[in-house]
Amino acid sequence: MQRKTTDEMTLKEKELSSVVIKFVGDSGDGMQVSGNLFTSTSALAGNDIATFPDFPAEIRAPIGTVAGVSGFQIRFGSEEIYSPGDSCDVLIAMNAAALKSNLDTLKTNGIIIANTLGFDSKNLRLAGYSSDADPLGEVQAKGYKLVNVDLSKVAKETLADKGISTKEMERGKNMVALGLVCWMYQRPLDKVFALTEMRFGKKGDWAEWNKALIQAGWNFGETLELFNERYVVKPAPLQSGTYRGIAGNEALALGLIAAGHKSGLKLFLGAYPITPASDVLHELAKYKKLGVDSFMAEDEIAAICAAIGASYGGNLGVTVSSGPGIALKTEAMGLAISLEIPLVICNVQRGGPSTGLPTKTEQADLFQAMFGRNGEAPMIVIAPGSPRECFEMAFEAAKLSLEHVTPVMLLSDGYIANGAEPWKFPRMEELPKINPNLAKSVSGYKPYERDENFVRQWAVPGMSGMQHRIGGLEKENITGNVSYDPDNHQLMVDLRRKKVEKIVDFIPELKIVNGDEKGKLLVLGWGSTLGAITTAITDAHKAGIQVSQAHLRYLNPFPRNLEMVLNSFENILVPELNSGQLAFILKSNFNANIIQLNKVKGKPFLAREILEKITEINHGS
Amino acid sequence: MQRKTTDEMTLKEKELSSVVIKFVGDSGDGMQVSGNLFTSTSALAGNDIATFPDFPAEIRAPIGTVAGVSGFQIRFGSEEIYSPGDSCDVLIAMNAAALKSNLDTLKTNGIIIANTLGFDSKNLRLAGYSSDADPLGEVQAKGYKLVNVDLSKVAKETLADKGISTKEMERGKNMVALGLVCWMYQRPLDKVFALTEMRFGKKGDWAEWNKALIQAGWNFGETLELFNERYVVKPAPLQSGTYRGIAGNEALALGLIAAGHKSGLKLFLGAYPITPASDVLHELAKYKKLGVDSFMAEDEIAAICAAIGASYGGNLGVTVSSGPGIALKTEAMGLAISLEIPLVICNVQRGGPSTGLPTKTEQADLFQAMFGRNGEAPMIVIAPGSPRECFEMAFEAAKLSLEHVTPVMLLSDGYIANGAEPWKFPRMEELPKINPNLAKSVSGYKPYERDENFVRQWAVPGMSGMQHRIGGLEKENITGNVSYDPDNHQLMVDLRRKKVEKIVDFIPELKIVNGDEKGKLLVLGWGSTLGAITTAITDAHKAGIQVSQAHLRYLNPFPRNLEMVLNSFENILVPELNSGQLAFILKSNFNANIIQLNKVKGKPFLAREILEKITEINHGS
Amino acid sequence: MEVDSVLTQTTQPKVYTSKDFESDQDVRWCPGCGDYAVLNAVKKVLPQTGKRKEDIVFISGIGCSSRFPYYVDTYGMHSIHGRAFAIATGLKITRPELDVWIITGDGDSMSIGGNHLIHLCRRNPNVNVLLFNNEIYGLTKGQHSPTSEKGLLTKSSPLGVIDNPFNPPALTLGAGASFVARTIDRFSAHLHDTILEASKFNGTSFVEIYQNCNIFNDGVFESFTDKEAKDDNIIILEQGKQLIFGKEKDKAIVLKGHSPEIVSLSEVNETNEWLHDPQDFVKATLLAQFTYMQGFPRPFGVFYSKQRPTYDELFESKGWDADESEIDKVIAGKFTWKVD
Amino acid sequence: MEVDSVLTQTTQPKVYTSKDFESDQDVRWCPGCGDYAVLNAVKKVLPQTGKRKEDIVFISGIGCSSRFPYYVDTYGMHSIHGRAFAIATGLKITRPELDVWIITGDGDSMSIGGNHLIHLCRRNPNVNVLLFNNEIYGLTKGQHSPTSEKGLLTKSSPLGVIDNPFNPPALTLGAGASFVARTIDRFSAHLHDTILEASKFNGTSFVEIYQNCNIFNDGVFESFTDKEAKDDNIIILEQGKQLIFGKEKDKAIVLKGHSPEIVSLSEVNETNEWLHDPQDFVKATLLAQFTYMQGFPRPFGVFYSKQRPTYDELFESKGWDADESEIDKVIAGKFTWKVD
Ligand SMILES: Cc1ncc(C[n+]2csc(CCOP(=O)(O)OP(=O)(O)O)c2C)c(N)n1
Ligand SMILES: Cc1ncc(C[n+]2csc(CCOP(=O)(O)OP(=O)(O)O)c2C)c(N)n1
Ligand code: SF4
Ligand code: SF4
Ligand SMILES: [Mg+2]
Ligand SMILES: [Mg+2]
Repeated sequence: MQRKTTDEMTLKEKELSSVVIKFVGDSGDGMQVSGNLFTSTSALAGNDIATFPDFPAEIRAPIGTVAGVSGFQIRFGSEEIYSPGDSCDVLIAMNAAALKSNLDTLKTNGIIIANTLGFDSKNLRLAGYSSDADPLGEVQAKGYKLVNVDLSKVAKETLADKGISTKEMERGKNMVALGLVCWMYQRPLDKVFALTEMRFGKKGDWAEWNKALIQAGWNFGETLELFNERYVVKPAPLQSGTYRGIAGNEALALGLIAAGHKSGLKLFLGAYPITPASDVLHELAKYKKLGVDSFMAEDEIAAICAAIGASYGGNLGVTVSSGPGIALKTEAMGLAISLEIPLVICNVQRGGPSTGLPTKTEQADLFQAMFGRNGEAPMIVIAPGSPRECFEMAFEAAKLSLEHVTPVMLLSDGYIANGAEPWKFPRMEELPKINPNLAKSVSGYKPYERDENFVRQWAVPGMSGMQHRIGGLEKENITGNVSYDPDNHQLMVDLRRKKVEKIVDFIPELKIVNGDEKGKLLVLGWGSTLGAITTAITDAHKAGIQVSQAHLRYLNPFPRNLEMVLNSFENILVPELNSGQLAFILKSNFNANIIQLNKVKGKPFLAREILEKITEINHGS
Repeated sequence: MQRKTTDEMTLKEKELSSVVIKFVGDSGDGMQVSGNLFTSTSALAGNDIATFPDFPAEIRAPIGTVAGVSGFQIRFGSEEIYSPGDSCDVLIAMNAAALKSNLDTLKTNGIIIANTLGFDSKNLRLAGYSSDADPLGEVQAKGYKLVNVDLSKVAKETLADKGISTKEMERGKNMVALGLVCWMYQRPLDKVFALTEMRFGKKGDWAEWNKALIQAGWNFGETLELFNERYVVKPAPLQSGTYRGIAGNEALALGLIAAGHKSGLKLFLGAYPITPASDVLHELAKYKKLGVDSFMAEDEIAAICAAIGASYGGNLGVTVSSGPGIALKTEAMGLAISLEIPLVICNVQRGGPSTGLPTKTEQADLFQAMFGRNGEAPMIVIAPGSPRECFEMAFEAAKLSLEHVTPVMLLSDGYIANGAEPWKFPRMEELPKINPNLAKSVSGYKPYERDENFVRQWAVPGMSGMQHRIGGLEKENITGNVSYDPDNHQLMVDLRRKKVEKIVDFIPELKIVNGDEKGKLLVLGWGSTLGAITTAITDAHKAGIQVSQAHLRYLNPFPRNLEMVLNSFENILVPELNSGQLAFILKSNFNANIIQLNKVKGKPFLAREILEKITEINHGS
Repeated sequence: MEVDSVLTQTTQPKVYTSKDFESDQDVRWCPGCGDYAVLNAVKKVLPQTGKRKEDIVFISGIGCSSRFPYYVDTYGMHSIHGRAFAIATGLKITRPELDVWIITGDGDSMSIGGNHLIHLCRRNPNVNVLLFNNEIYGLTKGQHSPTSEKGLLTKSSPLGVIDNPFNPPALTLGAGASFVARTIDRFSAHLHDTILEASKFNGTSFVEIYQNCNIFNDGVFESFTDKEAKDDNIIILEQGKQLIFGKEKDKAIVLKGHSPEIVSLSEVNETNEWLHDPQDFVKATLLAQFTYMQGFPRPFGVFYSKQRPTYDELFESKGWDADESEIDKVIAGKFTWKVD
Repeated sequence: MEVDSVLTQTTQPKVYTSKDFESDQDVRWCPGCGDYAVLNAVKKVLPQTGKRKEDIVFISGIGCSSRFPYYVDTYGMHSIHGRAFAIATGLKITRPELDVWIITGDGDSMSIGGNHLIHLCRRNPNVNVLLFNNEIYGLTKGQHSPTSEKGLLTKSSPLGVIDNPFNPPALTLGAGASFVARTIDRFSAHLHDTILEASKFNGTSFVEIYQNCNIFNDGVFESFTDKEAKDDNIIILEQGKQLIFGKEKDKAIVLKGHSPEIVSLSEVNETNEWLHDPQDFVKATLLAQFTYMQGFPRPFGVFYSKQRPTYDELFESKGWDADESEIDKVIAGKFTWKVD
C-alpha cells in the first residue's frame, strides 16, 4: 500500500453545518463506547448534538448476526440540532450484519467505512447473505462511497507488543474507528485523549492502549489516501454556560432527585424492572447515600403500592414502568386518586399492545394514561419533549403532585429515554422550591377539607392529634369518613375533577415556538416527537413554507389557551407515534380542523415524514 | 278495636295503570322474600313488572340501624313497565330505620304501612332519631297516608299454638305484610299460596305457617277499616308466550351457557368474587353437570389468564368482574388482543373510582373498556340495556368473540345485574348457531392468515400438524413469528383495528325505537339507562313533546348508521351515569350537538330527571 | 424539612388505656362476628406497646376484617384488596420509627395478596400481620377461600371445594417468615398475649387468627372452642414446655426421630421428649404440619420466633444528608463542558 | 363439536426423536447460556413421554428462559410476565388430555408470578414446571431477583441485595407442592433424568433448574460444577440411598433426632442413618433447608414426590352432556307463567 503524508496530497476541506454518523457493529464490538466518546468530543468542540443508541432486541443473539447488531447514531452541527437525524452521512460498519441492517439509513452518496475482517465469508454467512453475495461491491455500484479499512489489523499492529491475545487486541478496533472518524472531522486529539482517560482511568494498560489505538486510527486517516475530503463542523451558537450530555431516563431520575430535595421530602422509588424504564431504577439506586430510597418490588403492583405507602408516610412516592407494567398499576392508581395523595407515575412508553416491542418507541399509552381506570378517575398527565425536558417535567410532576396532593402521570418514551443531547443543566438554587401541602395546624384537622384550589391538607403518620383513616371507598366530603350518600358521591366526583382542572392555573400557556401566531397550519405535537417536528418546521421555513409549531407538555389539563391557539389556525397537524390518540382527545374537546399524521412502527418520526405532510397540506390548501 | 267486614263498609275500588311499592326493613326481616313473592304473584296476574332490590352496604350492620336496611322495590302495571319507578306509592316499613332511609322515595300522599313494633323507642333510637322524635306523627302531618299495623302481633296470634319461640313467631311478620298488600291489590290468594309452596316446599311447618300468615294479613285488610280504597291493576298487553322473571346477572350467565352450547365449545368461566359480579360465578358454578366449567381463581389476573388458557385450548373462555377487578385484568386483556383469541370479559360496573361504592351502580367504566390498555389495543365493546338483554348481549358477545376470534368486553352494571323483569325467554332452537372460526384444514396452516373480515383461523392444541407458538410480542403478519420489523408492526396494528371495525358488518343498525326518525331531539342512551329513558320518553310523548329515542348496545364499533341518525336530529341528549364518557367519544367521532345529562350518585336515573331535561331542551329550542 | 417540623410539635409518649384507641366510627360487623374480639384485644395491646397513637398505623386490604383500621384512633388506611403488605412495606421502610400493623383476611392475604405476603415474609420488615382467618370470603357474602376445607359447600363451590387449602403457618415458614403464631378469637387471653408478643417481635410477625364468621361459615372452629371437645383438639404451645393435651392433660406429642407421635404422658422419656422451642425451625415446620394431620391436635401459640435483621434496618432509610451542592454535583454528572 | 371433529383427524402417537421437536425458529440465547442445555434435555425427554406433538403445550411467561416455547415444535404460548401458571391451569383443567409444561424464570415465577406459583402448588394440576433459576433477571439485563444471594451487586442493587432470598423448594413445599426437585444445567444426565421423572409424575411437578447466565451472573453455580470443588458442595439424592458426598464419598448426612448433621461415613449407624425417601415430607423440608445452611452440600434430585389427587381430575371437566332440552330447562328456571 502506497502511503503519502497529508502535505503531499490535495485534501479538500469542506465545511458542514450538520453531520450524522452512525457506529454499527456487533453487540460486543464496543459501538456505544466509540459513539459516546465521539459525542463528548464533539460537545467539547462546541457543536450542538443529538444521539440515539440503537440496541438489539432483548436477548443477545449469536455474534455476527443481524439480530445482534448494536448501533450508536450521533448528529452534530454548527447549527441547532433537534434530533439525531433521519439518515446518516457516514456509516461505520464493523461487520456485514451491521451494514445489512443499516444501509437503508444511509444517505445517497453516503460514506461507508467498512471493517474488512467483518466482511469475510463467515461474517457474510452469519449476516444471512448468500454465499455468492458481494454486498460491498453492491454498495459501491449503488453510488455509496466505500472505504475499506482493516481496523482489526491496525488494532493488532498497535497492540502487537503488549502481550495480549489476538482476540483481545482485536477488541481495540472500535477505538481505531473512533480515531479515524476524529481525523475526518478534525476533532482535537488532546480532548479525545482526555475523555478517554476520564472513561478508562489514567492508569492501567487499557487507558494507554486506547489512546494509542485512537492515535493509530487518526494516523491512518492522515497518512492514507482513503478520503479526498476532510470536514469542518464549526461550533454551534449555543447559549453560553456549562453543559453536560443527558439521556432522558437519567434526566428523569435527576429531576426526581432535585424535586425531592427541593420539597424537603424524601424521594422514594418503588419500581419493577421493565424495558425501557429500568434505567430510572438503576440511576436512582445509586444515590442512597444522598437520601434517595429505591425499592425493587416483587411486581409492578407492589411497586406502586409501596410508593403509595411511602407517600402516605409523607415522602415523595414515585413509581416508574412501561406500558404492560402501567397496566398492572391501574387499580392502585385508582386508590391514589381516591385517597388524594401525592404520587408520581412515570410511564416510559414502548411499542404495544401487550408485550409488544419492548425495545422500540411508541406514544400509544396516552389513552391508558387519560382513561385507563375504573370509575371517574381523572389524573394530571404531562409529557416531556426531549431528553433534557425529562428533568424539567419530572420536577414539575413532583411539584404538582406534592403541592396539589394528587397523583401525576408522566409520559416519556423509549426514544427520549435512551436518546441524549447536550444540556445546560440548572443549579439547584435556580430551581423553585416545592411546597408540599402538608397539614399545618392540629386543631380541627379534617382530611378532606380543601382550599380554593380544591387541594386537601395532607397529614401524615406521626403528626399528633391528626390521626385519621382513609381508604378507597367513597369518602364523605371534608371528614373523609366512608359515605354511601348519593349527593356526596356526586360532589366528590366533581371535586376530584375540579381539582385536576384547576391545575390549569398553575401551568404555563401553550406557546407558538416557531412561526406566526396565526396562520394556515399549526403543527401540534406532544412528547418525544418534538425534535423531529422542530427539524421539519425549520426545514419547512427554509423552504419558504408558512407553518407554526407548538408543543403540548400538559395533556391533562390542557393549557388554558389551547382553544385559542387552535382557533388561530386553519389546520392543525398532529403527528403522533400512535393511531391518533391526542387527535381523538382534541377532536372531542375542540372544534378545530385536526389532521392526523400517525406512525406506529416502533420508530421515531423522520423529520422528512413530517415535512412531507406539511408540504402536502401546504399544497392542498 | 272495632271490626267490620268488607260488606259493611263502602270500600272504593280504584283502577291503576301502574303501581310502585317497596318492602323495607332490617336485613333479617325477609323483605326480599316478600318482594319476590309479590312480584311472582303480579306476574301471574298478567302485569308487566320491574323490580329492584336495594341491599345494605356490604357488612351487616347492627339490627335496627339505617345501615342495615334492606329493601325490595317493585313496579307492576297494566301498561308496559320499563323501570322499577322513580318513587313509591306504598312503603311497607318494618322499622323506623327503614322509614327514615326511604321516606324521600315516597310519592306525595303516598301510603306508609308501618309495623308498630318497629317504631318503639328502642327502634327509634337505633334509627338515630332523638328521644323526643315522632316520625310517624310527622309523616302524617306531611300528608302521607299512615297505616299502623302491628304485624308482629298478627304473626304471633297466627302462630300462637305452634310451639315456637316468640322471636320465631315474629319472623312471620313479612308474610303478614305480604298478605295485606295482596289484599290491597287483589292478588288471587290461591296463586300466592301456590307460589309460597314453590318457595318453601309443600311439606314442613313453615310451608303451612307461611300460608296462614299470608291469610292472616289478607284477613286483616279485609276486616279492618284501615283503608278506604282497594286497587285494581289489570293485566298488561304483553306479547303472548311463556315468561319467567330474570335478573341481569342470571341472564348474563344463561346467555353464556346458551352461547357455549350453541358453539359446541365448552364454556369456561375464570372469576374472582367481587360485588356486584359474583352472582355470575355463583350461577355458572351450578351447572357443572351440564358441562359448564367454572373456576374461582386466586385473583382477577389469574381468573382472566385461566380463561385465556381455556380459550387457547379451544373453549369459550369468559371472565367476569367489576371495575377494580377489570383494572387488574388490563395487562392480560392486552395479551388476548395481541394473541387474537376469543375471550369474553364482562364488567358488571359499580361506583368508582377505586373501591368506590361496591353495592351501587354506575356507568363510569366505559373509558376503561374502550381505552384502558397499553398500546393500540382496540376491543369490541357491547352493553345490554336491561336485565333480560343481559342474556342476548352475553350470547352476542360470545358469538362475536368466537366467530371473529377476538376478545369482547360486555358492560353491565349493578342496576341491571340485580334488577329483574319478566322475560319471554327463548328456546334454544330459536337461537342462532355460533360458528367458531376454528382452523379447518391442516395443510399450510398459518396462524395469522386472515379472511376477508380480517379474522384469523383458530387452531388449538390437539390439532395435528398445526403446532405453532404465539405470544404477546408483535407478530409477523400471517406466520405469527416474532417480528421487530417496523412496517410489519404498522400493518399488524392496522389489521387488528380493521378487524374490530369490520364488526360493523355483523351488528344491527341503530333503530329509533320511540318517536320520529328525524327531529329536534334524540335521546341516545347506552346500557342500563334504557328503562328510565323509555319511561321518560313515554311520559314526554304523553305530554305532547316531540322527542325520539335510540339506544346504543354496540359501543365499539358503533352501528354503521349512527352518524346518519345523529345527523337527523338537531340535538342529541346523552344521559349517562358518569361524567359524560359516551358523550366524549361521540363528540370526537361525530359532528353533532351533544347535550349531556350526567349523574354520578351510585343510583340509576329517575325517569323524571330525564323528562325534566327533555322538557328543558324542548322549551329552550 | 416540613414533615419533621410538624412532627416535632408532637407530644411525648403517653400512658393510654384501651378506650383511648376507640375511633368515632360505628363498628359495623355482624353481631356475633369474631372480629370484635380481635379489635378488643388489639385495643388492649396498643397501650402496652409504648407507642404514641400518632406513630401507629393500621394498613388493611379489603374484606370484613379489613374495615378494622376505621375502628382504632390511630392513623390507618383501608387500601385495596390484597395490597396492604406492599403498602405497609413502603411505609415502614421509609418511616421505620412508625409502628405498622397489617390487617388482612384469608382471601385478602392468601388469595389475591399471596405474592405480597410471601415477599413480606422473606424481607422481614418490622411489621405485625394479623390474618383474620374465617376460612371464607365474608364481605362478598360467602365464597370459599384458599383456607376453606376441601368439600366445603359455598356459593362458589356448590359441589364442594376441590382445592387443597393453604396451611398458613407452613406457607409463611416456607417463605422465610421469622415469627409465626396462631390464636383464635374465642380465647381472649391467648389472643391478647399472642398479639402482644407479636407486637414486641422485631421483624415481621405473622399471626393467624381463627375467626368465626357466624354468617357464612359459622362453627368452623367449634371443635377448638367447644367446652367438651376442645381439650382433645387443641394444643397450646408454650416455650420450653412439653406438648401436652387432652382433657386429662394425659396425652403428649413426642418426636420419634423426626416424626411426631401422640403418646400418653407416661410414655414421654428423655429421648422422645419434645419441648417447645420457637427458635427451632424444623419443629415449627412439624407443628405447622399438624394443621392437616389426621388425629393431631391443632397447635395455638407461637410456632416460630427467631430474630434476624429486619428489612427496615437493612434498607437504612435516611433523610437528605446531602446539601444542595451535593445534588448539584450529581446533576452535573461526570463530564461537563463550557460554552462561552 | 367442532373442536372434536378436527381433533379426531389427528394421527396416532408416533415414535419421535429429539430432532422432531426442533422448531423453525433460530434459538436466540446468548452463546454459552445455560438455557441451551435445558432445551436439549427437554427435546430428549419429549419423545419418551409417549405424547403426540400436537398434544404437548409449552406455556411460558416473560424472560430469557420464557422464549423457550418458540424453540420446540409443539403448541406453545409465550405469555405475559408471571402468568404462565394461571394460563396453564385454565388450559389443563379444560383439556386434561394435553401434556402441559410451564417454563419460567426466577423472576417470572418467584417475583411477579409468586402468587400463581403457590396456588398452582396447592391445587396440583398435572403440569410440569421448569423453573430456570439463574438468580438474576436476564432479559431486562441484570437486576437482582428473589433468588439472588444477599449482597449481590447488580444494577438494581448497587449497594448489594438486602432481601433474603427465597428458597424455592422450601417455598413450594410450604405451599403444598407434591413434587419438588432440583437439577442444574451442567449435569446433562441428571438434568435429563430429573425432567423425565417430573414429566412422569401425575400432579404438579416443580423442578428448579440452576441455570448459568453467563452474561449477568456468570459463575453463581460454579461451586456446584467446578471439578475440584463440586464433590464437597453437592449431594445427589437417590431414593433409598444414604446422603453421601465428598470427593472421597466419605461424608454423610445423618439425622440426630430431627437435626441433620454431617458426619464421616464411618459414623453412620442404624439410629442416625438417613435414607433418602421422597415420600417423606419432613425430610424433604430438611433437605430444602440445606440450601442456605452453612457447610451443608446443596442437594440435587427429587426432594419430594407424593401423589395426591390432581386438580384436573377433581375438576372433572366434561363436554356438554346436556342436549338442548336440558339447557332449555335451565333457561326457563323454576318459575314461569304464560301470557295468552
Ligand atoms: C380487586 C378486588 N377484587 C375483589 C374484590 C371483592 N372482595 C372484597 S373482600 C373480598 C374477599 C374477602 O375475604 P377475606 O379476605 O377472607 O375477608 P373477610 O371478609 O372474610 O374478613 C373480595 C373478593 C375487591 N374489593 N377488589
Ligand atoms: C408486566 C411486566 N413487567 C416487567 C417486564 C420486564 N421483564 C421481562 S423479563 C423480566 C424478568 C426476567 O427474569 P427471569 O424471570 O429470572 O428470567 P430470565 O430472563 O432470567 O430467564 C422482567 C422484569 C415485563 N415484560 N412485563
Ligand atoms: S360476614 Fe362474617 S366475617 Fe363479615 S362481619 Fe359478618 S360475621 Fe363477620
Ligand atoms: S442474558 Fe443470561 S439468561 Fe439471558 S440468554 Fe443471555 S446468558 Fe442466557
Ligand atoms: Mg375471610
Ligand atoms: Mg432469571
